[in-house]
Amino acid sequence: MPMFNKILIANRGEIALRVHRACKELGIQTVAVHSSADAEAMHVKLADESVCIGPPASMDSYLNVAAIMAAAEITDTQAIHPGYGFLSENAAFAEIIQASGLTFIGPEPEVIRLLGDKVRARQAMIEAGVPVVQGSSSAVPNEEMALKIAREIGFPVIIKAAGGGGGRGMKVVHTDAALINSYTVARNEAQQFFKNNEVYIEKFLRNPRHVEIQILADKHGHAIHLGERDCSLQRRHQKILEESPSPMVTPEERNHLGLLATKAALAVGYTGAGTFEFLQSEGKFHFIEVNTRIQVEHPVTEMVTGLDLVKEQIRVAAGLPLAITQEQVRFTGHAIECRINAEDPERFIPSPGLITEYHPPGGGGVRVDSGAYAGYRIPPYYDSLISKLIVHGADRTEAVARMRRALDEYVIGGVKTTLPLHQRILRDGAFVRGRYDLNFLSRFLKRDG
Amino acid sequence: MPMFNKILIANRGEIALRVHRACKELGIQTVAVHSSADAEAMHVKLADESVCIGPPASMDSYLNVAAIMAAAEITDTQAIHPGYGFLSENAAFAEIIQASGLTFIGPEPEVIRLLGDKVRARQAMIEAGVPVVQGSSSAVPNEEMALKIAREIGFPVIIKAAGGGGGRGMKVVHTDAALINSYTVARNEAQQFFKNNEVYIEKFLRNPRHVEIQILADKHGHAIHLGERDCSLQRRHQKILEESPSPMVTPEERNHLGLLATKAALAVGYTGAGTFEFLQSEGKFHFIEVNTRIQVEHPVTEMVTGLDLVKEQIRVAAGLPLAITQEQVRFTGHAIECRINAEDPERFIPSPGLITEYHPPGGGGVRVDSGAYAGYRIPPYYDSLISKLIVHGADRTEAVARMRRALDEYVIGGVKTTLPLHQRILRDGAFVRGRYDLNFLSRFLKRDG
Amino acid sequence: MAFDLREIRQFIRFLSDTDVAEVEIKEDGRTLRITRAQPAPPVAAPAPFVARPAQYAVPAVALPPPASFVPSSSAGETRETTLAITAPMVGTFYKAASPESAPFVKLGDMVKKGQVVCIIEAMKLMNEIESEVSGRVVSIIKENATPVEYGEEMFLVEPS
Amino acid sequence: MAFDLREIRQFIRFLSDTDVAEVEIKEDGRTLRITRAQPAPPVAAPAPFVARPAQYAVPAVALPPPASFVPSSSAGETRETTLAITAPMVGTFYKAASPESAPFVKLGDMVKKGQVVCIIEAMKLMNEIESEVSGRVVSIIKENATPVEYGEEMFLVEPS
Repeated sequence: MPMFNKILIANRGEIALRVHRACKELGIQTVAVHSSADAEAMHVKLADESVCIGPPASMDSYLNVAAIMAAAEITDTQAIHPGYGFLSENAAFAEIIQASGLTFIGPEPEVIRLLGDKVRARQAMIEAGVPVVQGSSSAVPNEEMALKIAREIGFPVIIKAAGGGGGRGMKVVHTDAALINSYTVARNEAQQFFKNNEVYIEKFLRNPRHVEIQILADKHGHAIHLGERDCSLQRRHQKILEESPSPMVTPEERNHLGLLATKAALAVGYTGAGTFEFLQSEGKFHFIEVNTRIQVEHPVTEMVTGLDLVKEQIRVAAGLPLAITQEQVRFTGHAIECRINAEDPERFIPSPGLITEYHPPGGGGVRVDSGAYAGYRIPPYYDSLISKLIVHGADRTEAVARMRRALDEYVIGGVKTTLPLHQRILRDGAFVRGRYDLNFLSRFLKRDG
Repeated sequence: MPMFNKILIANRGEIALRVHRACKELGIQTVAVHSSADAEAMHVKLADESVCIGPPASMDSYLNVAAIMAAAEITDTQAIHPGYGFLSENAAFAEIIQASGLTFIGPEPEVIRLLGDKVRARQAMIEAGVPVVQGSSSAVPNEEMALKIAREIGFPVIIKAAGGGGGRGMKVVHTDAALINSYTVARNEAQQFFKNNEVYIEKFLRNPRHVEIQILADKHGHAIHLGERDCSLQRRHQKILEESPSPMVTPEERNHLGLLATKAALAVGYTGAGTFEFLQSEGKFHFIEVNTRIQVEHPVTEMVTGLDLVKEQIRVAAGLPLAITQEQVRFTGHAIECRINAEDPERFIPSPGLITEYHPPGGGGVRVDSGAYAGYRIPPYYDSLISKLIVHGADRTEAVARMRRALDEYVIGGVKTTLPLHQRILRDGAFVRGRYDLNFLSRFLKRDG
Repeated sequence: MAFDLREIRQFIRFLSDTDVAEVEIKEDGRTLRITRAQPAPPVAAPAPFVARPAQYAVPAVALPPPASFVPSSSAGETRETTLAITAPMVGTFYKAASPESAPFVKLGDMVKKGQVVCIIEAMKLMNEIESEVSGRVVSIIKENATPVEYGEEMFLVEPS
Repeated sequence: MAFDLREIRQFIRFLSDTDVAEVEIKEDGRTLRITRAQPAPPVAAPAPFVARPAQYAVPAVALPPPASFVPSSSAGETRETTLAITAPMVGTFYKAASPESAPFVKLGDMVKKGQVVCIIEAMKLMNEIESEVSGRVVSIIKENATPVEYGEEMFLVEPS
């Protein structure tokens, strides 16, 4: 199957630039679609063609399927890359693209739909032999059943929405008394936010680590894993810093989890890049969900494996086989990513506005994925991620030292950013020793804030 | 032996910044010494301490040994890194540093002196079993001897100054008739430029490639090689673009040359980072000279080996053993470096002045070593190298595509640069196929200019 | 004009929020010239107010959203008093309902607010676009059957 | 408009917070032109003329190069008419020939061009530094036995 000539990038910000770069290195023309607020975005300036698809509100631009499809039509696009967020895990969008005779760069719509339903995904993983958190085997239909299950597995438990994901729509319950009320509220919220009132119940794990496995699968029945990322440094379910390998995962655990994930991917007919998320607690790993798209933190995997994940996504979508086999995957050194947000680093209030000065760090082992530039005005309508700073070192010690050095060089003037927060984290003793879990950051902020 | 606490960087520009970064990642304090023209240089802003050592003229600042030693004294420096150029291959400077009780980050003074004398270096290499270009076995004392040798090895021949190096002070001779005159002129120029009128004669090779081997040696009798760099893309003996591995060197040749170089390094008592330069002609390699310092193009070797050469220099100088053995050296993928000069890209006239806009490329596999920034005024007193753009890819094809992409993203406003020249070279069919030699660029410029 | 430094100061303060590079005023032998150091950095154009474009889910022949109007952004004497009818959605611009039909509007026509001025095809749907302004059409910017993006100017109208 | 110096000063102070590069006002044969120094694109300070500092090879007690002088770069009323004696080399600044000796110059002293004003020690060499200007010493900036870098101001002198 021949490679695409032209790809439309249905996203914005650093991931749109990331996809553009992969396309350019593959000799593919790019179409940037953008809202009127993003006319001056870097990926729009760099793209071969650009089309304004709507006003600033995401609902009318980046989530506006009709406008994106019309842009694809008038530019004679062959394939659409959805990035992350927005329409990237929308099975209907993928279906419409296919129905229009174009290629959606991602898994098949039915696979997105299956894995997007967290109850069905959980069942599929159990069938594939992937360990899941102890909990209900299907959606919990009523209060009595909820109470019965919670008592069986023991409090605390967590009630999750079948249509949720990424930490949204969850309730932790510690007692019989609170369960009924929380169950009702959770159902109502699930209906409201996800248009699906199904909820399920899992054992709530204390102080777990968030560990995820990156996989790649082609359309010829081959799947490989690229090791894990540790994303335990979170604030309100938002990842702040990620690294690979995890300081708490052994090579045996990596191989074991990776093989489970590739087996499960093949079992559900997965194609493209995907992420299997696990919680690690008391030495055990428990599946929580699959993300059927490229992740924000994919560069740390690229830096330790030397693979270009976005290029692989595009190649797989074009019908090409994976570039390498599992035996050829080689893990080298250690990588860390810091997400630089335009936010007050203490109160986490967004800080949009004009970037008056901008100078990214350089030198060996440093990668910057960012659409920011001097004179760029960060619009107030979208998320506050303005840069990903990623470093690679021969080992974790070198990577930590390099990240400190790079953070100290980074100049972003005119807006507040989370650079100072990262400078503090990278000098924290517990972090430097690799001893942190999902609750680390809130403790850290309380202590140092 | 303990690591240094503070290092003085006796250089300017991108290499001073490079050394600063290595120090910061090792937890070492830095002292920048600078001329009054470089007060606003990036490495001066970033250094822990800075000392102005003189006026713009290099002779009175960067070559002013007394001023540099005084700066080391008033800042309590423990070691001095000389970078490249300036005093980096000055044995007397290394001796003065040692006599002051400080550490010179480089080989021992007598080794610098031996290898700086190209006639003695050639003899040492012959003794160590390294193949040299056919030619005189020592300095050529008179015209008669010069004619005898030239006839023996056959025209064309090249007359070189014993005290020269790096392509300076060379004369190519094609006939008996021209030899006597060229010999006399070469001696006079050698006396004038290098204060040493000794010259020697070598066979002149047509259309060779310039291939060099990077070595590292510690003070414990261990030496390793890190493969080769191909630096055949030159304009008037100035390297413009370098890559590793060379598209024309086989793994067997790499191992063979590398082992010869490490053997020779150990034979002369070499310590630190060094480069053995060879000409490759008709499938054979011929030694030309050793550079006893870090090279401009060292990052391509860093990118294919994952080693930090400047950190290794510092570790070796502190008496530590090499971080890895030859068996642990692993070559991964392909790296290319483009030297971005502030020059008219067609006529190569320097273009100093104010950089009004500056935005380096980012994304995966891209490294920028540069002290340039928006608002920086490039002084007219020094060389025109303002940035090194280095890319790494899984193979040469990916590296070439990535370099094109990165060059297209690079924004440097206000001064003329060689970016457009590199954009043309990276799209040249012969270059893309890896078919180029030392004469490629002059042909390329004639054809396309 | 008499030069008053306070007035000039206010003027300069005013200028610093603009992207004007240089101002020179001469009157009765008097001269005031102000040159600014740096041109203004690129600023995202403020989004013009527009009605929401048709969503994908809208059935068959959607009721077209009204065309937006913004003061024309281009320079030129004749356009100082014109308003632009801009595209409320991305798609393909058609002057007429079908290749055989007459165009909805011709140069010099008077248009009324709510009158259909063109069709934009998006995802096989023909969206009739209505003017949000009344006046005389002084320019038809788009060619028939060419792509149009959101916010792009299609017609210039001299308001009546 | 009559030019009022106080007003102009205020005007200039005001300008320093703006990005205006140049203001020129002409009226009734009068001209006011204000050109601002390039807003800090780091410019190498014009190298003050100095004799070449002692090279390493120079033997024993080197003949010291004469001290350079540059108009004082700092602000302040009292310094408007002063000149600075700057260091012609990097090293350690000494006020006197030895700990027991009297300082070469004291505050309020008159110095003559060519007169030794201090010693800078570099690489164990004691370099006597001569003034290149004549006048009254109004400030001794450096502390005894402290590091001094090339071009650094050591004394301020009110020229006579």
